[in-house]
Amino acid sequence: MTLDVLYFAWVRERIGLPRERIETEAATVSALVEELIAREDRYAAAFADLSALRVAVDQDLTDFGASLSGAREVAFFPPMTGG
Amino acid sequence: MTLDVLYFAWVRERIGLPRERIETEAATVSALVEELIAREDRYAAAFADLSALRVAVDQDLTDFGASLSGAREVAFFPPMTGG
Amino acid sequence: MAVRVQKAPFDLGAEIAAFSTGLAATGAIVTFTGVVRDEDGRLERMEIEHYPGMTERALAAIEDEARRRWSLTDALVIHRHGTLRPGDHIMMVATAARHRAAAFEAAEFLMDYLKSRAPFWKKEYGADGAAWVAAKDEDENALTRW
Amino acid sequence: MAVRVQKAPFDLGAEIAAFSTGLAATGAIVTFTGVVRDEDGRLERMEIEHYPGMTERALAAIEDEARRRWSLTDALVIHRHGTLRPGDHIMMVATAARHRAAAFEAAEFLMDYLKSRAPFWKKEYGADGAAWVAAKDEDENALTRW
Repeated sequence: MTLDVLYFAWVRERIGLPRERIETEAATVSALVEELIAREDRYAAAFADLSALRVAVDQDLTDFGASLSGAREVAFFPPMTGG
Repeated sequence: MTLDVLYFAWVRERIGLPRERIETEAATVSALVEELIAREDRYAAAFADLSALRVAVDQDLTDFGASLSGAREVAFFPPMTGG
Repeated sequence: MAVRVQKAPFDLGAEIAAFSTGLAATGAIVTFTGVVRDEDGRLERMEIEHYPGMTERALAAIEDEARRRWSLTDALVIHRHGTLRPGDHIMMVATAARHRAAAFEAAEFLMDYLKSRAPFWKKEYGADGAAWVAAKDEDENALTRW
Repeated sequence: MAVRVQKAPFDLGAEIAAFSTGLAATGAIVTFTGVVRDEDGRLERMEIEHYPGMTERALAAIEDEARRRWSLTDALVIHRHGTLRPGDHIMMVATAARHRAAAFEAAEFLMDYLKSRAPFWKKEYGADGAAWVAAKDEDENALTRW
């Protein structure tokens, strides 16, 4: 499947781009993260501590165990600091 | 001593005036209330249920046992409904 | 820090705009505004009576207490008396602080005390005649949380 | 009921004046405004990044949840992104209800959820360099009270 993968805040800065299109067969967010970490050091650096990250699938907050079945957009970012 | 006695809201309406000057030797608010009740029915009507009334001496909220020593102004009114 | 008791209307937007300007250490501003409800059309007008002199003293004392309990960068209380009609703004409080918890708590504290400790009395006039608004037990009970 | 996410400044006084007009059943209006602190002169500017699309969804969901929990006559959320400087208004929420408890609670609820559940991130630039603002445990913990 083809996924739009988005990065925000310092995740975006470490990976060096705001979004990319990825071809993957990953069944879960965790599996996708493993694929990304295997790619390059900058991904490994961004995903070094998953407890410092949040993930949204199709713009809904979820967790790293979430299924990617039918998903079109996955976003990774640090805890939000709105308000 | 001479006291300015003020009435607000329905206390004012029952007694029929907003303020009056009273010559009294009452030592406490309660004693002053007894004097007023003895005067006329309209005072007796206004002071029939003290639990429904509040009192301020020299513009500070207090209770009916408060001393009137040195007081210049006493006000009677129902519980406040500001805001 | 200011307390105003007045018969004239106040301009809510202008008051808040002025209050929110030039507060260097402020991160949070909370305002509360009391509005005359129309009570499904039953209310024609409200007359608010107060105790000149004591009102200003009581409001200033309540504001002083709020400043003592929370670290506020500013506070404002405005309360009207006289004739008010449905939709009119009766009063407002505004609080400014570094963080939101203090601004919210101080505003709620000011409102709770103002409701039961500032010498205002409301009389409502409408289709059902005229009646003094009774104090609510819940308003008196609200003070116990502070 | 409205949610707005925008780069442009908003006019706080005008927003509150408009929000507070023509609300027949409303007795209480609460507003919260977030302001950029100058941090004793150390902060030059702040850049707020957000997630277009998800931001609007998240704010609308938070507002829907507030309306489900409290009987509100109206609610408004405005949040800016882009460059902000000390003294600038970052965001505001406004709530209108019959009584003050609901208006206060709903405004605090909106703020607590907005802080930790709406996809905004702040980066501060100043004398000490640039740094992403870290989420506070106390903001996450604030959600447990609802």
